[in-house]
Amino acid sequence: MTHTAAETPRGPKPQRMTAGRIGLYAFLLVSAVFFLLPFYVMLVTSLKTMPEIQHGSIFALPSKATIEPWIVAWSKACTGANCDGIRVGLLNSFEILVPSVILSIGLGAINGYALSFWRPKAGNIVLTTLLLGAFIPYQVFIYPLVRMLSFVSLYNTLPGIVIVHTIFGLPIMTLLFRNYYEAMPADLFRAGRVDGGGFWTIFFRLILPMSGPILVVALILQVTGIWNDFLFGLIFAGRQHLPMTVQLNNVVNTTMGTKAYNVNMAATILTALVPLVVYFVSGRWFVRGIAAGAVKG
Amino acid sequence: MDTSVAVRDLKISYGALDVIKDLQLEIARGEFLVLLGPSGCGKSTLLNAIAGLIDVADGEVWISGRNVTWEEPKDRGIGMVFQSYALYPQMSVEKNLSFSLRVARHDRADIERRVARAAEILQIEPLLKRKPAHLSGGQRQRVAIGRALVRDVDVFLFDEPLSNLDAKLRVDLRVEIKRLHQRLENTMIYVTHDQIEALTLADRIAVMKGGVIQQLDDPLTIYNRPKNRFVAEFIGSPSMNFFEGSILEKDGRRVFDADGMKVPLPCDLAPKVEPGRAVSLGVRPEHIRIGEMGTNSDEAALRGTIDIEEPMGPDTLVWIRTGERTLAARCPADARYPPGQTVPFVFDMRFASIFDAKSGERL
Amino acid sequence: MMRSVTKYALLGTAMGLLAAVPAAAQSSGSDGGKDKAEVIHWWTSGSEHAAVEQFEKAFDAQGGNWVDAAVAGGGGDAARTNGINRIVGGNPPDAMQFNTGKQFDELVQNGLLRNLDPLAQKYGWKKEINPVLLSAVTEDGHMYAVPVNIHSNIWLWYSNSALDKAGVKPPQSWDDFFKDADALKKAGIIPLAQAGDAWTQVLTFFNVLIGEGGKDLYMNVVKDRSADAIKSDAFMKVAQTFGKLRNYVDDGMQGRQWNQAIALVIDGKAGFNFMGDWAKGEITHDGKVPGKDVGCIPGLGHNAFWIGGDVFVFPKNAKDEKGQDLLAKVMLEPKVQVAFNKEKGSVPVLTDISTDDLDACATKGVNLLKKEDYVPSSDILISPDLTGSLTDLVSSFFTDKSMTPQAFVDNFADIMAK
Amino acid sequence: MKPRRLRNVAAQTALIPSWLIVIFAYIGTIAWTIRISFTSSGIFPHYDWVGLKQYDRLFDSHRWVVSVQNLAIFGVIFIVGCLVLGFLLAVFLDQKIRGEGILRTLFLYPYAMSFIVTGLVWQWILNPTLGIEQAMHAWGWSSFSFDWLARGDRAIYLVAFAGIWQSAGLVMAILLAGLRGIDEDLWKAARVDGIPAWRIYLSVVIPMLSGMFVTALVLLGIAVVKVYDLVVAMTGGGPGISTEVPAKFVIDYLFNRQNVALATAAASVMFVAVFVVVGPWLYSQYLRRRPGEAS
Repeated sequence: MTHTAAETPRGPKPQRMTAGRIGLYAFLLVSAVFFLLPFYVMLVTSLKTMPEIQHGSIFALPSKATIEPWIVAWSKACTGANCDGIRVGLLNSFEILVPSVILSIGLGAINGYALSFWRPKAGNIVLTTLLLGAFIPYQVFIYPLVRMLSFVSLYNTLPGIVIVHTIFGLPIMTLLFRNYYEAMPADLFRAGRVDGGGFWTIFFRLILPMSGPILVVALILQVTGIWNDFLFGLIFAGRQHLPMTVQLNNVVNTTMGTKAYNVNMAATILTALVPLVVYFVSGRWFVRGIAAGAVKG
Repeated sequence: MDTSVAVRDLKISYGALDVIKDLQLEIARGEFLVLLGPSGCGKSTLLNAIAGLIDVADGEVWISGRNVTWEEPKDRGIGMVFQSYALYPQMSVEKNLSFSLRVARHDRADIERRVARAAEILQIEPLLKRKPAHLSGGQRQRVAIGRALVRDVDVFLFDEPLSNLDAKLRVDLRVEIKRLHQRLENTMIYVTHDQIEALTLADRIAVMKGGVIQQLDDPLTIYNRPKNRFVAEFIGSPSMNFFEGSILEKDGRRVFDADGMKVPLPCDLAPKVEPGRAVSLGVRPEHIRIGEMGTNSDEAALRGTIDIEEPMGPDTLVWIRTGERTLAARCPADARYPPGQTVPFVFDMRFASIFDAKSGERL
Repeated sequence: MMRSVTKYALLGTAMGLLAAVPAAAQSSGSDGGKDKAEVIHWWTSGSEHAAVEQFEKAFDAQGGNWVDAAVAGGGGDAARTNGINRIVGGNPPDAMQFNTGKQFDELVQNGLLRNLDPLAQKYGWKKEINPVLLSAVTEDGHMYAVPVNIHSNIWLWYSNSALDKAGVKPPQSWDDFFKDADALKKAGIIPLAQAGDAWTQVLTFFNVLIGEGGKDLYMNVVKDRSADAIKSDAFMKVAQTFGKLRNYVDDGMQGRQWNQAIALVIDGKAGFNFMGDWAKGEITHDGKVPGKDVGCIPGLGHNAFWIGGDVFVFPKNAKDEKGQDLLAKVMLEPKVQVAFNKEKGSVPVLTDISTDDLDACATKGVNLLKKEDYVPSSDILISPDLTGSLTDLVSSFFTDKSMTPQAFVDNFADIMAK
Repeated sequence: MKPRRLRNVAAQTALIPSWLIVIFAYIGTIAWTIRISFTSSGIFPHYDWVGLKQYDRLFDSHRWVVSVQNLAIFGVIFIVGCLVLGFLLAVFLDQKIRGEGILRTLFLYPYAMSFIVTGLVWQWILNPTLGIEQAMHAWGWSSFSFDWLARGDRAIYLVAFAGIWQSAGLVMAILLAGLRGIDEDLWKAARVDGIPAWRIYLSVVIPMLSGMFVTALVLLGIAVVKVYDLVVAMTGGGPGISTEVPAKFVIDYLFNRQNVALATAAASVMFVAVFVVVGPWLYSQYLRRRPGEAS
């Protein structure tokens, strides 16, 4: 070959930064900037004073950082005559979140379990209808649901919004658990049956304890999904239970003279905080879950 | 020796950990070399290094007289077969076989010729249009071998190719590979943890442990004269029977003594061990004979109780308890060995091995 | 054991659901003997907020308990959505804002709103309220809403400092306007500060329609939906003028809200803005004087006043009927009317209120009212559905320079013909 | 062991809540929505019958046509953009690069944000007088102009762009999981055979990941049909009606324009469109499969 005696190939191949490798890192870097940019803009804007925002570039760092906008967004920003900030929405969001998440995951797990291990008659009709429902724009359901819920006096109540979230969370939850349980060895279930377990015993003693990973996934999906909801919160929650997203929209669209972009950005970050924390704490599960649950379609 | 593959001063590290250190290996043209060892012994790492699939920390790899240390796998003149077959799942068998040729822009007639030849050799002609998903494990592995075959390479590398197959297929394909080697006369390097595969296929076996080749020899030597305790223990099923003890001088003869079990050493062994030395005695099961009293000086007469009898077909394994120990003996199938019976037995010391207790080296 | 745990868990959830219902219902009763009134409105800008506080203060001072339910956005779309849903859903607010007009007709027809005749009788409202407004809140002879202000949408606001900088005078006609606008452009000032919301563009359109075309054309086109009027040269001229405005807005229009647009004029960063008289609230809020720092023209070309405004309806089956009564009464008290309308920049609905301390612009408006130089608002004349279709057309015309005035007129005719 | 009939009773009982939801909240509401679309309802439903009048008006409505076109534009750009970007990111992250964990986190975090937040932020960045354009001017590049958000013919592309920002990470996560599931030996075999990496991705990996791609496609498709929040927060449908989408059409007519019948007609059209596309697929996927089949 072309190697001279002086440089007999020996040991590790000399590492050269190939053009491809450089391009790869360049692409990833540009992508990272693209993905990070909005958050960066939100953060720096929320730390600037209004004059600086009006005269400077949105990308510039704050010349004198202030946390005043955060305080305003949290506890002083106004929607109409209410100037309590978006902290009210935080509590409301949690009030909606907790029961909605529990109910939808619970029902989804039971559904998945029944559909995959027990396969009751017409079970697939439930599944297919639910899945079809997942594709249908919410707008198809909203009006009749408003009427139905008001018929049973649940419209604009906490249970009302919880029911709505449960209804619309059910398709994905059912699919998630069904796929997970389908992949579980049926022998385990058969062993449970041979040992005399009934429907619920097997579920609570056998299946549920083995559902840890998928429960985490379901939790992540539902917490972020329900927290980020805007439409249902606006229509079904009622004034006393308006979630944070709706509060955010109110704050952002409420203007006293000039638009307080710094306060708006602070409020936006505050609203996005819960799902972001969930995501950063459980990012690994997040990815794994998408692979586990949704993949088999 | 007409060297086909040579590995010199090879060192491979994962981070601070050296998995292979200062390894030397020469393989002759047309030789079938088996790398044998338990999992984690470095045999696959070594194979991957020869293939160029992992970076070496130091040393050289030569194939067919070329220093290929820095070369891409595809330029090394090797073909490789994997445990998981690594077939391209969306392609038919024919496409799988021809993919590399098409990428290398061989002309159509040449591709067809090579594919046809490989298919003929491996008897997979009827399968050419099928997708891998519709093949049995054995068929898949034939296709994987075929993929290496079409490339007309000097050296075949096999990375545990039969481990995913069931027992019967494994035997069939083993024979197939041996036949293939006889027909092609290529150099083949074969990694396995299965000693039967190693013993049946190899011209030479390299037994590895901890990244070091423990013994490199032809199969019979490996079996009969293991270089150290590890090799002795690893080869053979059931494993060699071992006794820990020391050497005594008795009546002018050197005797192996383990808790009162006294075994005289054969003449050729005796001079190698001085009295008082701590050693292990290794006796393979087929060198234990039950029901005999020892008729010549190379045989030690002992007694034990029969624990379990395992008829294997051609012969029977008998587990004998003597003192604290249980040992296995391979006996003719025509006799019965009722459990509980006390029997005499002898070691055929001509085939026994003695290892130093400390170093484990053969004496 | 596991089994019983679940049973209780499920039962608990179910009980929780059941229990929550009466609790939710109870929680919103009157507290501490005060008459509670939950009020949905969309007054969320600075001046609007100051105005609505006048109601709140007066109501609370008379033993009420104002529960604010402001919903921002979309020129009231979001708030109306919310309120109508709640009324439809059987959990109505005690009071809810609408624009004067047909927005709540169907609520009346379905018997969901309280008939306010007894209160009107008791306080003599029918004699005091401006007749145009009174007829707008009356159906089959019954009063169903309380009008609280008169707003004219057809004002042109201009920045004196900006015009000075460009070296031009306030316009008397549309020709003047475009000359001024060109000069402003040259001086590097935004000629027309326009907001991005579709309703503000519709507002600009009506400014052109009434200012350029005149009251009669407006009535013929909007009220009578006369095809001849729409196909007339006069309406074509309106379309052309409106189309020409497209050349004088800046890129920042999209996403800008009405109060940001007027703020540009207040700061002298832009020359003109078409906006209702509530813009005055923003002007005074900034310490400027309407008519002095920021000039006002009620209908450029043909001066006129547009009678629109806001009303409050009082749904049936609300939680606190006494609160509703009190709130309706407070809203129409002369003192409260003056205080409220002053902040809001509008004109009181009561005819015999003194107009002495009104600003220059309001005075212009009142004079026009007295001369009966007015038109009813488009909300009074056409349904929300039709308004919606017009809005779509007007805003797409205004934001798409490739659409010709002819196409606009044709589409306009199509919509009105349905 | 209980007889099969009894076992089914337990399972069926467990499914009762879901049956109720399916019957009332899904089938019932859809039926109601379709029924109302044949009436002349305003704010409130009337149960008269006006035939296809609302549908006539719907398809005659310029805004509806624009909305449907926008949905198509948005859908194609959003889905293709997410798939391409997501795939590239996944492939590049799979090259044993440094800082993979951090990058992966970065690429996926927008998916945790709501469309409302996404829309607000991008509206702010892309706004010609506030965002990038103004920043460029401030840095001295005064001829720089990026006014797509203010242009009726371009704004919808920016909406799709913001959507890609939000969802590309999801595709990346799904495909990365798929790539990690690919047998390491396959890559080795390809290297030994001398097949270039891009060729393996194209001819082998993409077909192998087809299931993952379908999953991503389904999830993105759901997002497309439902797109509403993003448009509301980012453009409000403007400039003019140039970024209107069907979901917003429905909501606007349902609540603001007080024409429930037209709104439900639009919703019904959306339903039928989705049903025609998704129905057969779901049927083949879930209904045709016999219950006895191995799990």
